[in-house]
Amino acid sequence: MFGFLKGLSVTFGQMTKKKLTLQYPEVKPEWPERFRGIHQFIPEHCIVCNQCARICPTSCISLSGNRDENKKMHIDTYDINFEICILCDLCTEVCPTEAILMTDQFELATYSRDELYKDIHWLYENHVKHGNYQQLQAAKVQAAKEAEEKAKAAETEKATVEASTAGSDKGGDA
Amino acid sequence: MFSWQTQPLTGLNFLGMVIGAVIVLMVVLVVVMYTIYFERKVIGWMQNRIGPNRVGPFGLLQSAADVFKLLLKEDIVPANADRLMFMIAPIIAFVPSFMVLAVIPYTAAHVFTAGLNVGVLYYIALSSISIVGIVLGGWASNNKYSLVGGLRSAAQMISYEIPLGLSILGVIMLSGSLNLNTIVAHQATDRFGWYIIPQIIGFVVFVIAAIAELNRTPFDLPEAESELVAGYFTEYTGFRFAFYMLSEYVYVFAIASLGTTLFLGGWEGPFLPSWLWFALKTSLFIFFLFWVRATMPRIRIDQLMSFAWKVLIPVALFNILLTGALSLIL
Amino acid sequence: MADDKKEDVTEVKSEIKTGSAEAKPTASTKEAAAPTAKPASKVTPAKAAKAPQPPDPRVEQAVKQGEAIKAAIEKKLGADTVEEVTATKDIPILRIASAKWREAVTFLRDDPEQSYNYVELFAGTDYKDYIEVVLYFYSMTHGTYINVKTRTPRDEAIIPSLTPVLPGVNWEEREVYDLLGVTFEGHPDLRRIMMWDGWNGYPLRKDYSDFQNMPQREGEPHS
Amino acid sequence: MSTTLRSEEMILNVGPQHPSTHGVFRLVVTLDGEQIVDADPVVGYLHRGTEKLAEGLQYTQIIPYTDRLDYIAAMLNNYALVHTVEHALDLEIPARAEHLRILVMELNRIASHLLFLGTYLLDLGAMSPFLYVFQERERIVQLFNEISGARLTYNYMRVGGVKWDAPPGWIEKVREFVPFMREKVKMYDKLISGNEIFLHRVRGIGVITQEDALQYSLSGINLRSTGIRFDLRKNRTYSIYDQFDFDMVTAENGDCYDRYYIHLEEIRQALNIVEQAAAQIPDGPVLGKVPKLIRIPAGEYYTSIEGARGELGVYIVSDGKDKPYRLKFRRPSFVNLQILRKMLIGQSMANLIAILGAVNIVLGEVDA
Repeated sequence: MFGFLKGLSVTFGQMTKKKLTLQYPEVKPEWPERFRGIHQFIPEHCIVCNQCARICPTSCISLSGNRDENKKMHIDTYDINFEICILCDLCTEVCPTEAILMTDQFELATYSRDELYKDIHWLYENHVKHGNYQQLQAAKVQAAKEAEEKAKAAETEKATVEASTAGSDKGGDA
Repeated sequence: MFSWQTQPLTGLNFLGMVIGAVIVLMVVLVVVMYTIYFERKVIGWMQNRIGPNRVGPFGLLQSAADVFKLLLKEDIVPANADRLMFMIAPIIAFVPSFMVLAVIPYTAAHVFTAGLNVGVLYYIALSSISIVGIVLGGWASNNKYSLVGGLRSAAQMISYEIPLGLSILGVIMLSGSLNLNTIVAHQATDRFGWYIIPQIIGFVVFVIAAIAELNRTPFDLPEAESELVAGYFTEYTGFRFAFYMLSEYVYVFAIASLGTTLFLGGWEGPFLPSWLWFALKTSLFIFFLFWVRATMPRIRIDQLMSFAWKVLIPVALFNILLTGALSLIL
Repeated sequence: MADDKKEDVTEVKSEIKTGSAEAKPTASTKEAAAPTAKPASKVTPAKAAKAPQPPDPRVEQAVKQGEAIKAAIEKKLGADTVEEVTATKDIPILRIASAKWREAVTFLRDDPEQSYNYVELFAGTDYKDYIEVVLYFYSMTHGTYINVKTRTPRDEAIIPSLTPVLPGVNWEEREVYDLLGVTFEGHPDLRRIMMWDGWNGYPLRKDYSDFQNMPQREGEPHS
Repeated sequence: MSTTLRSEEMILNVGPQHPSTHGVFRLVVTLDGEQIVDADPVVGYLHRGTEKLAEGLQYTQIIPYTDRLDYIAAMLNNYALVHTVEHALDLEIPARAEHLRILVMELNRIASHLLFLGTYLLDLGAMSPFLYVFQERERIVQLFNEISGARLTYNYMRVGGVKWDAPPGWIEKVREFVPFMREKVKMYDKLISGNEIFLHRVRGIGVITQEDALQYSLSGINLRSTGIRFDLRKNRTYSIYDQFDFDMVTAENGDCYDRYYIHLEEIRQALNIVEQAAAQIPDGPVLGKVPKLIRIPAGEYYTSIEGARGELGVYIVSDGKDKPYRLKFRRPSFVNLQILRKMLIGQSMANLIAILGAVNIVLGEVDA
């Protein structure tokens, strides 16, 4: 007879527990690192290999590029049609140079359909705003600084070597 | 003590009575709005969520916003519905729920309470008029779901009126009068204390029958969302829908205050002022109704009927027998 | 384009007949690097030239098991019931003449030492010049597992229905009727299950084109 | 002139937009008063032609489509497709990948059973369990979000293994989740199983006999509720289920209460598996040696796994190319739904919701 009393005690007990509601518009949920939101695109990395367009199950990626003067391919247009994109992340998987990646932006609702056709500028914009643009820039700056130091270190070390070889020149040209 | 019967019926006195009635109406409307808010908060807490907190500070204006929204909403009358009946039904359901409150002794000075000698009978009689409103609403909106919902609620409320009435008989036998004021007075002086103690069986039957009377879970067959898509008021929109909702919550307040008056000693209590005691006990009763709503699943229609006739009524009759025998011996 | 499909099909039929599971295709990595997919035909001859790889022991064993069941069936239902016995991996495949389809399945279910009483899969496939209906049968008592199939020509595809015998294939038969156009005689209520009744054409057939169901302006006949 | 009252049967359309039909599913019910005279299920509202689409896609491209079949247990669908392809190619899968697959599949089974408990109680009128259930499901879904990047459509498995290794600390979180969940299962048992009203609503309702279950080829919990001991993880062991000890949960009288209780019990068994798998997961690669362009040798292949709702199988006919010639999903909800009509005739309207809920169907899977 007292099954429902046990049930009542459970619900009463829940009253004291911590509440789970997240005040959504003000407080955004923070997503893990692999979260699959809307795409970001880094044109410099792209080698126009067409892998992403071919692997896409709903074929919503269309791109075109051409070969510039020193035989290197570079991308002209890159459009993703977000009406049919299912955010399955196969494109980022096959991309050899990680030109196309995903950000953690998940609010994709728009008022009109043609806003869902994102072109290369919007995707690059998204990269700058939400992608790992900062880390890439920082990495680039870091790499530049290191290269510079290495060069300087190499010169100083070459200079010392010349000094030492000049010193020991008479002892054979080791 | 101030009592309206002793006053001559002059224009001024009549005006006083009308203003008194309007005040009670306003108080009860505010109380009902905050009962709705209280319910959504309590059930929210029980389900690990916050409940309304957007409209106004801590969501206090939420139910006011709801009522206001219902006022503004378009009032649709379905095409081939029975227009006149469709409009009258909510009124028939709504008006008795307010008339019933005239009899409840809120405070010791009970200025606005009609000291009717047949208070309990008045309450029981009026509360069954609402059934007519519900069945009419179900029939008039010309929709299969509403019709089945209306018939179901009629069957349910009628079969639960009887145990409700019988469970109150025990209290009347102890207090000797139907007048709610004297019942509260007797409870103060009774040697066993409040009637909940001697009448514990009657109290349990009263609570179960009260929940069924209000069409609340676990007896909310008429507006079983998952089966009949909101039962008899499926077709109602706008303020007519608000009539039904408000009448349901006014009845929650009315039954809770009746239960407090009959079993928990009404406004009777040691230190605190009388109206505070009444408010505390009533909100305890209301909290129990919401607590049950958050926990229990729904009873099936045929189980509902057999439970009323085969379990509640015999238990209530046994309680009356027991009370009679014991009051002879003791 | 059409002939390319033709050539593929012949190749399909022959290979399915053998049904043997070749060793893993040695798709060399060099081929993957080439950006555009190489035409398939160029690849298959290379494979065929290789010596036919050793028959898979499991398939051998399954075919033997299939032969035994075929003997049992034909003892009961006459010689021409089972048209062919093959196997896929370790499951024997018996192809039964469509006329004897219901009797064979009933026999397989009721016969004590077969007692296949649990249907796992019922599927239809369009093989360009015949439609094949496949039934994966499992015996709860013996724990054995066989694949029973039958064929019917594409244009007037009629197969006796199994629903009176096994109610579990009721909706599967309706789905094969709806998507492949095979009418099952004796089915209690053969209606389209996925598409609405106004749909014409059978989507899962290889020659199905979407334009059969384009919205037509009134008066224009369907293509 | 007949003196009897002329009563007319009422045709009632339950669905396709109905709060408790678990998706877009319509049931044309012929009612005589409260008694159901006939019930004709109408499906196909959510038919997306996945099987026709799959004939034009490579195997890796089909995997995102399998997420959308039974969207409550997407990992199990992924595995069903990938399992058949690997069976056809006789690939062997690295141990770590197998363990990761078992972990995510069993966690997904727990999430799916939890959702069944929540929606079933909501159908019967109890509101709170539905919200408690989403608390636990949220923790599981966050684990999936960390490992695969998505909350519902994971697209996590690949032919030959899994797409990514578990992020650092993920296995630790799974280990912490198990005791937490065991507590919660006790709470549900206490909240629901004893409630008299719930028992009156489900005990002895929608009873399925053993030979009916076999004849209608029911699978999964519907089959085991009648007492038949058939669980593909035990009877036809696939992957590395033989390395874990868990027992098959069956009941006797095959009514709605048994189906509810087996769901609860299977969550406990799944927790055992998750605990053991998380304990013994080895290191190593997560993707086996797989050709860049997957081609299945010509022939037909069928394997099935124990999905959340029953036997979930994928039948592939291949003509040696990289795209399947024909791909058929054996969808448990579609097959289990056939017995609904037989169970409903003669019941009362209020039982309809209890019976329909207990069959535990998902419309994405019914209409694939």
